[in-house]
Amino acid sequence: MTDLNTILLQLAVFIPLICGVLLFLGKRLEMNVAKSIALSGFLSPAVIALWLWSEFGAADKGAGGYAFASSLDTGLQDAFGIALHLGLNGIALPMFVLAGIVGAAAGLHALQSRAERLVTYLQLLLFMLGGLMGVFASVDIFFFYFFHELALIPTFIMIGIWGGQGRRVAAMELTIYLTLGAMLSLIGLIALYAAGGWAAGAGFNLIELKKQLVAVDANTQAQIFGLLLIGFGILVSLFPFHSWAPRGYAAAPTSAAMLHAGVLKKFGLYGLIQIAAPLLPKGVEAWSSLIIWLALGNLVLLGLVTMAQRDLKQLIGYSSVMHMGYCFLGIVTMSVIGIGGAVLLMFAHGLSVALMFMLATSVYNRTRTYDLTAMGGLGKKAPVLAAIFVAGTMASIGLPGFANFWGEFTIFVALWEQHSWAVAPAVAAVVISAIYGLRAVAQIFYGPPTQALSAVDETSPITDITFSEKLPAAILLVALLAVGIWPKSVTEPLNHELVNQVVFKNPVVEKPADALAQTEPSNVSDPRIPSS
Amino acid sequence: MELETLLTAILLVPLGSAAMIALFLRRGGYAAAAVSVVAAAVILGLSLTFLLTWNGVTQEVSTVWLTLGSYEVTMGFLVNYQTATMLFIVAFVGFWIHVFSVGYMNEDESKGRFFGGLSIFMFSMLGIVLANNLIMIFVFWELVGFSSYMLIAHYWDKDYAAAASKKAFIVNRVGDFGFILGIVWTYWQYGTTNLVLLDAQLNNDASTVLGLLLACGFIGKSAQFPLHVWLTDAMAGPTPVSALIHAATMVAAGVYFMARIFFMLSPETQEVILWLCAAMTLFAGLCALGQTDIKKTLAYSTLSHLGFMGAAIGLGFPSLALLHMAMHAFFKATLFLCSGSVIHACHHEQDMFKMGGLWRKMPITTLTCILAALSIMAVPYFAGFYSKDTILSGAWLLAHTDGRYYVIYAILLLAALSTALYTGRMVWVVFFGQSNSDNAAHAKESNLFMTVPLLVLAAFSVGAAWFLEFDVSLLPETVTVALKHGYATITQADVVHHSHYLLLGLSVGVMIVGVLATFFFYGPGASEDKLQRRYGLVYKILHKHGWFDDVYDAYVVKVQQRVADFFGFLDLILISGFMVRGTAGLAGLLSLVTRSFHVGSIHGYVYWFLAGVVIFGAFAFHLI
Amino acid sequence: MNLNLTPFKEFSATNDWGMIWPEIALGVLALTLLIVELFAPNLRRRWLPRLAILGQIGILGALLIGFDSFQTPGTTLFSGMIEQSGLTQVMRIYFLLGSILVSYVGLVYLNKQSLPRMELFHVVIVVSASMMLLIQSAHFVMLFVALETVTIGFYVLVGYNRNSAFSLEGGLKYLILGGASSSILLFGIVMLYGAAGTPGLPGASVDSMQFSQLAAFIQANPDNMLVQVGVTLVLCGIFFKIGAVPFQIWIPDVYQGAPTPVTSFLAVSSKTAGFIVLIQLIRGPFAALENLTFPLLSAVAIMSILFGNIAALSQRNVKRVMGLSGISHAGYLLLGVIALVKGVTWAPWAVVFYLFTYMIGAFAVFAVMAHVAGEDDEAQELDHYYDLFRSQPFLSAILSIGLGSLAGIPPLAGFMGKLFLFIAAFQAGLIPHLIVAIIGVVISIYYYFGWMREIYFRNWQFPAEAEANTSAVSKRLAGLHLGLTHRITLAALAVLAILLGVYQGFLGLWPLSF
Amino acid sequence: MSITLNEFLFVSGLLFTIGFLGVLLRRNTLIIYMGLELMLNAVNLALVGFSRFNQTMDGNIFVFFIITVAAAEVAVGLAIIVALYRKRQTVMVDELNALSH
Repeated sequence: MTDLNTILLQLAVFIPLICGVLLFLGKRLEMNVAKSIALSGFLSPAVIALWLWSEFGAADKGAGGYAFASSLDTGLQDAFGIALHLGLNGIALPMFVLAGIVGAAAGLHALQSRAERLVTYLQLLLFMLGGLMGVFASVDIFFFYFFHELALIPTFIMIGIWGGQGRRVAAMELTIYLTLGAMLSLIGLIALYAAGGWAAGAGFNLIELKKQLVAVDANTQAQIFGLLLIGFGILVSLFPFHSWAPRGYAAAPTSAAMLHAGVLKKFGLYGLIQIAAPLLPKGVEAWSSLIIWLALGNLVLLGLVTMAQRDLKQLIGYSSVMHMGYCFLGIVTMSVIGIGGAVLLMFAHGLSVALMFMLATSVYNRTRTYDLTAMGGLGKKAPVLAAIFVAGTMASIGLPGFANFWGEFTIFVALWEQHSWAVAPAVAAVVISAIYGLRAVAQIFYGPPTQALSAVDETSPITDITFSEKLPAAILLVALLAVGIWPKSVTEPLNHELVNQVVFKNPVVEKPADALAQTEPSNVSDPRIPSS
Repeated sequence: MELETLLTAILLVPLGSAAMIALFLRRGGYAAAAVSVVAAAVILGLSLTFLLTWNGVTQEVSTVWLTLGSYEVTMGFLVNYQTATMLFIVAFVGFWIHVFSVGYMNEDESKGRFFGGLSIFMFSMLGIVLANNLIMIFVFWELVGFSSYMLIAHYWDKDYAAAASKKAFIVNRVGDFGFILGIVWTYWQYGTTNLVLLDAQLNNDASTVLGLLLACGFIGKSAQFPLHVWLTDAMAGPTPVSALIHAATMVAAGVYFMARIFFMLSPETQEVILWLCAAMTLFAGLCALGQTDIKKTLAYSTLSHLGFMGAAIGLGFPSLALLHMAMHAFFKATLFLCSGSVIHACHHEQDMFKMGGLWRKMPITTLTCILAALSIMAVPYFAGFYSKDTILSGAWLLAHTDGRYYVIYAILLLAALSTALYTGRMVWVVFFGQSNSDNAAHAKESNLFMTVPLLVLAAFSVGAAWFLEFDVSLLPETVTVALKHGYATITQADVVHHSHYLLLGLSVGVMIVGVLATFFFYGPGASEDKLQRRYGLVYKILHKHGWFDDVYDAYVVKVQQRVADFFGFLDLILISGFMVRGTAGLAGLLSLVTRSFHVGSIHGYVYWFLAGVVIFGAFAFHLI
Repeated sequence: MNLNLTPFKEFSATNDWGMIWPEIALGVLALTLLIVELFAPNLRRRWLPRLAILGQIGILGALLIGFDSFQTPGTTLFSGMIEQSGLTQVMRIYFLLGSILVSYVGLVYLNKQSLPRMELFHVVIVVSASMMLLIQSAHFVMLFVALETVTIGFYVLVGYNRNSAFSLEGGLKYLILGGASSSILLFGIVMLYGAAGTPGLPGASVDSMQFSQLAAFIQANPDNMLVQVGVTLVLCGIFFKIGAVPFQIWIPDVYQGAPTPVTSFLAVSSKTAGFIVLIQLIRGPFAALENLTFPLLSAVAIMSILFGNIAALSQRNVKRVMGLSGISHAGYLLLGVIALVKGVTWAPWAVVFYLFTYMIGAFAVFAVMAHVAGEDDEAQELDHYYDLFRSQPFLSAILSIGLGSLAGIPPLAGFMGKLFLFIAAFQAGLIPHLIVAIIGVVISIYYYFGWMREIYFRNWQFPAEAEANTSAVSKRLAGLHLGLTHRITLAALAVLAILLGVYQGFLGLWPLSF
Repeated sequence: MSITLNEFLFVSGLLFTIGFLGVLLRRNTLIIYMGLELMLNAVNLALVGFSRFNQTMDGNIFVFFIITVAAAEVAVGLAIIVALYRKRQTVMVDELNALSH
């Protein structure tokens, strides 16, 4: 079975790209043919990802705990030790699945959208998706970077052509800013290669590098990690490098925003967790205090900034930026708990933020505005949309039952061990997010319908959420709930992988022996009998 | 049936019904109602089977839910007398309120949302009741918050409902802030969040701060000072919701939680809780006099009685708190449902002074309401008497070891007086005298769906506590033993025993005073609030209950939002403006400079060559 | 009387004409073209350009067939005038490919012009041939002559469009500045010659302009003042060729003035020739002068990267943009050379790879430019590219790929080029240089993508308004129809750009050091 | 007195500088062009000098190459200048700045 799965993994990366290339036949194709090609391109990765998820437990893990491993020489194997080396480990698996699910949702949404030059739109989206699948499937840190850039560029064009207002500036800012981050992280990766890969011949292969880089001294580690931190930090919109995100997302077309904010943005965190943290533990130590402060900046300062937003998309954009702070806090702990929580939250956040961006568009299509102060009373017209929106909001503010909660809570637990002081502000952010989330819900859906809304309703009667919107929303919601109710599904492979990585601390708190017997008295009687 | 499966079934039935309604019966109307009610009935049945078969031994079952390294989250059930009591209350009261809702919501077009919400609420509440560790409690705690958010916002096209729901959720979140910290700390302090293991580990060495952090959850959920602002607004929801959530069960969850983790509360923690809650009993009790809205009055009375329970916790009698919670659940539910029946009959007229003389038109409601009123006023042999008076006696009892508790006793006594005052006021004004509006004039008795629950619950608010003194009890000894024990601890204590009549006299005295005072002051079927007319200032203070809401709103609008806007401004100016655009602008400026170098004349260019040759030559000559 | 021929025999012993057959073949081809045009003028319009291109392709094919793998051992020919190595073999292919592509662009260009056709191809071929000789030369005389042939050829080419004042002015500027630079270079050569020939000094040789001899001499006495100055001046001359600060200042004007094919020729082949010569010198005679060359090259590299990118930001003329960005590319390439100075032996490989990717990317852009430019070759403002995506999706796709490759975006070839250069630079420990390079790359994104922005992003405006605003250029572009040959050629460039980016297998046999 | 290498070099350096300054300062393109030629000839002089004092011939031979190349350069250069004069009716460099910025 493993052989088949290995091939399936490769297919999951290549099918979208191939479908994208096929669409170059563009004008010659029937619209329906093109659409069905695109559809298969969007759905197959998701299906394969879910299948591999189910298979993962049984699959035999090769070197470095990677299953379904395969290697493909692109001609640089001998010279630089670069090869298209695909595989999934416990950390990569959830992100891979995430990419698949969000990709399917975004694709379905795009297929139903009435964008001009739809084929090109789908094409770019497919390239983006292929890149994303590749990012999380590649073991070779060069291709890890390569696929990220491959996914990044379509965003620029998509924002530019199909974007909303302010797209020209936003697209430029986003691309330049992200290129800066990417270049920095590229230099960081080269530094890793130079430190362990070149001399020792590990090349860019992550597994080999893990073996080689143990020797590197703390100082070098700190320098390299610094590069990677800032580089990846920019990509994850770590405070204060966040300003590209809200404006970019506000301008981006829905599907692009879903994929970018949902998945592509996690690239940086994934890089830190999968590459930087295991390879450079001393580096993490050296930078930990700074990371904590910046992450708190994300959570508290940007949380307040989010509260100040009047524009729905800006609000969602800022909130997605804000929640990244939790992941950084998780990484800082360098413990199995924290990293696990971070990955869990990345998975959940990816789903929820994609959902929110999609719903924001659905709201816009009905209210014809993103200005929260101009909205109100949509709930009467579109109850189901309202319900889904509330669900999405609750997910993103960490209501138990949705996956986000487990991520956030686990991170709090992990953070307490060494940096107890930081937990309080981090938890305060939970309150903040509740405030702006519920306010947005109330402003959009509750209260009596505003004149503006009624006016729109007269010109074009406002309908409730349509099937084309409902389907992707349902996919994302189901995923959120499933993991929220049964978090084991993600944490089991994750835990297995993390525990095997020695660099991650596994703090043991002495558990009291089971003491059921003695509990009788104190539970039945009240302790304070006065001694009169 | 085997314990684990039974409890799991109890927990999952409401979830199932909620899911079913959400998926298929959104427009389901009565079908949805039926599903939800049937679910409630099943819960009640299963709970009773469990209670009747339970052998009284504390039992625990748990399963691992999430593992990361050494850190495990487990989900499980812990069954002891508290669980049993609470389970009965929730299942029983819950069921009857479901039934009542069917009648009350008969004109509402979005029954699906409402009954789905009720089921979700039952699910979350039962989760709290059964949970065996803090994390699981927190999970369902949040869900309770969410379902109350949903139900308060039932009339979501009304601004006040929207605001109230938002407020309720956020204020609870503020409480959870401490709660989360408490849980995390507990985990690292004791290596587990499992109640049983914790109990085994702690022997009276609980940390005060930790206790206070956990108590934040209670303060938020049970609406104690300073987080009580949400409860009165929460009356924006339909009356059955108010009855179920904001009187009988949800707010009681806080008390239940405190009783559950009582062993984690150090004496200092209890002291804090005691004074907070004691103050709340009196304060809220008086504020109730400042309300003309019948539901608001009851809401404040709830606050006041939650204060009583909290005081019991603070005094160190968790089982007593539990007892009062149970009794309060019965009579407060009755009162709320009565108000609901009245409001429903008066076409959603909520102002007491526009009602009056309803006893002729709605006898059953009147009767039940009066019974519940007697019970809440703690008339001897009524349910309220056993719980509430015993709390007073408890304060008295402790006062003998420490004088400060006389103050507490006094406060509680005055609170009891206030109870008599606002209850009396309500009964006189609403049910007796002449009707003061056509709505009231044309009111008629509600249908069976509403009256039957009223009768049942009224019966319980009369006799629910008899098992403490006499040998009549629905539930087997195994369930009630602890309550009895707790009750006995106070009443048998000789200090109390000696001054038995004194105490009795005092409390009955204030009650009678209260009732008569209201009769003569307001008079039956008054059409306006005399207090308001005569002592406007006092009334205003009570009405605004000390301007807490205004302070809250002022904070939200003036402080919080302005701080947010300020940071938003900084973000715009400093980071996106100065940092990012500034850099870009600099590059552009340099670009213009370089552009000006290309003058176009050959001479201009040859100078570059000269410069290049000279500089490099100089470098070669080691001049630079 | 019998005169003794033995010295001549010895002298010509190493004259292996077969080893430079490609250059000879090109020369022959060039002459053939002239003759054919002379005697069959009626062919000229359609067939001669094709003949030129096909002839070159034929030579390229022959070259590839007879292509012994890259590690040809360094063989010295013509008594030390020429030295062939793996590097020169590869670069032959490069220049041949370059001249073919230039001829293609010329084809496109001339179709719209009323200009003599044949001379362009003639000169281009000759110049390419002499470039091949230039990079093979192992003797300063050879180097100078080949260099001047190239330069003079370029004088002609830049001023080729004699109907246009711009072209002529560009020609004049290139003429004067080129002349100045070559005399500077020459002066440097003379100094080296003089120094290395001084009988008294250790390692002095009679044949002191021969690279190996010179290398030996400089090895013997590296801090001879004359040598230092001479080397500096020679480097200055080469900086002019590769267009590095401070000898870059002529570039925008000349590029703008020159006809599009010539611009591309300047931008690609001429620059490359300069770099290969630089590498030959750095590896050969100047090896011992790290103390001098390292700081010199570093300063030049850093300045070039910053100047080129920053200056390109505010340009609206696409040729100027290409020229200025070319300066920055020279800067990146210099990183590779510096790495070589620092002893990273495989750095030349990285440089060559980058040059190849640069050629592909640049020609993709220039070819599209030639198509867009129009009759008078005037449509060169960014505004003329507004909304190209709607009128010419194919061209805009090619252009985007070209620009992306130049900007160094995966999966395009340019990215791999930058990657290898950066790895080499990192191994040489050039961290400051790398930081500057990153800044440069980030800035460059602005103008490369700014160009794409013109192509793709449409300012929203009312349909009527839009109708009014469509310029004559875009109207013409909407009508422009591309023949199959054009499509194939352009597509080939694009495919090559992608292929080289994702799969370097067919380069696998390149040893990391030639 | 005997002429040493330094004299040769001094004179050639002087010529080179004059030529460069001519390029730098004169406005007339033709004069500038003469300056260029002067620079080349300065180089020639230096070559001859070196060749003489180094007792090697290739300096002298190089001179011939340079002269040839210079001739070719002049041919092309003058052609361009003439064509430019036809177009612009001027050969003054400071008027020849149509291409700038």
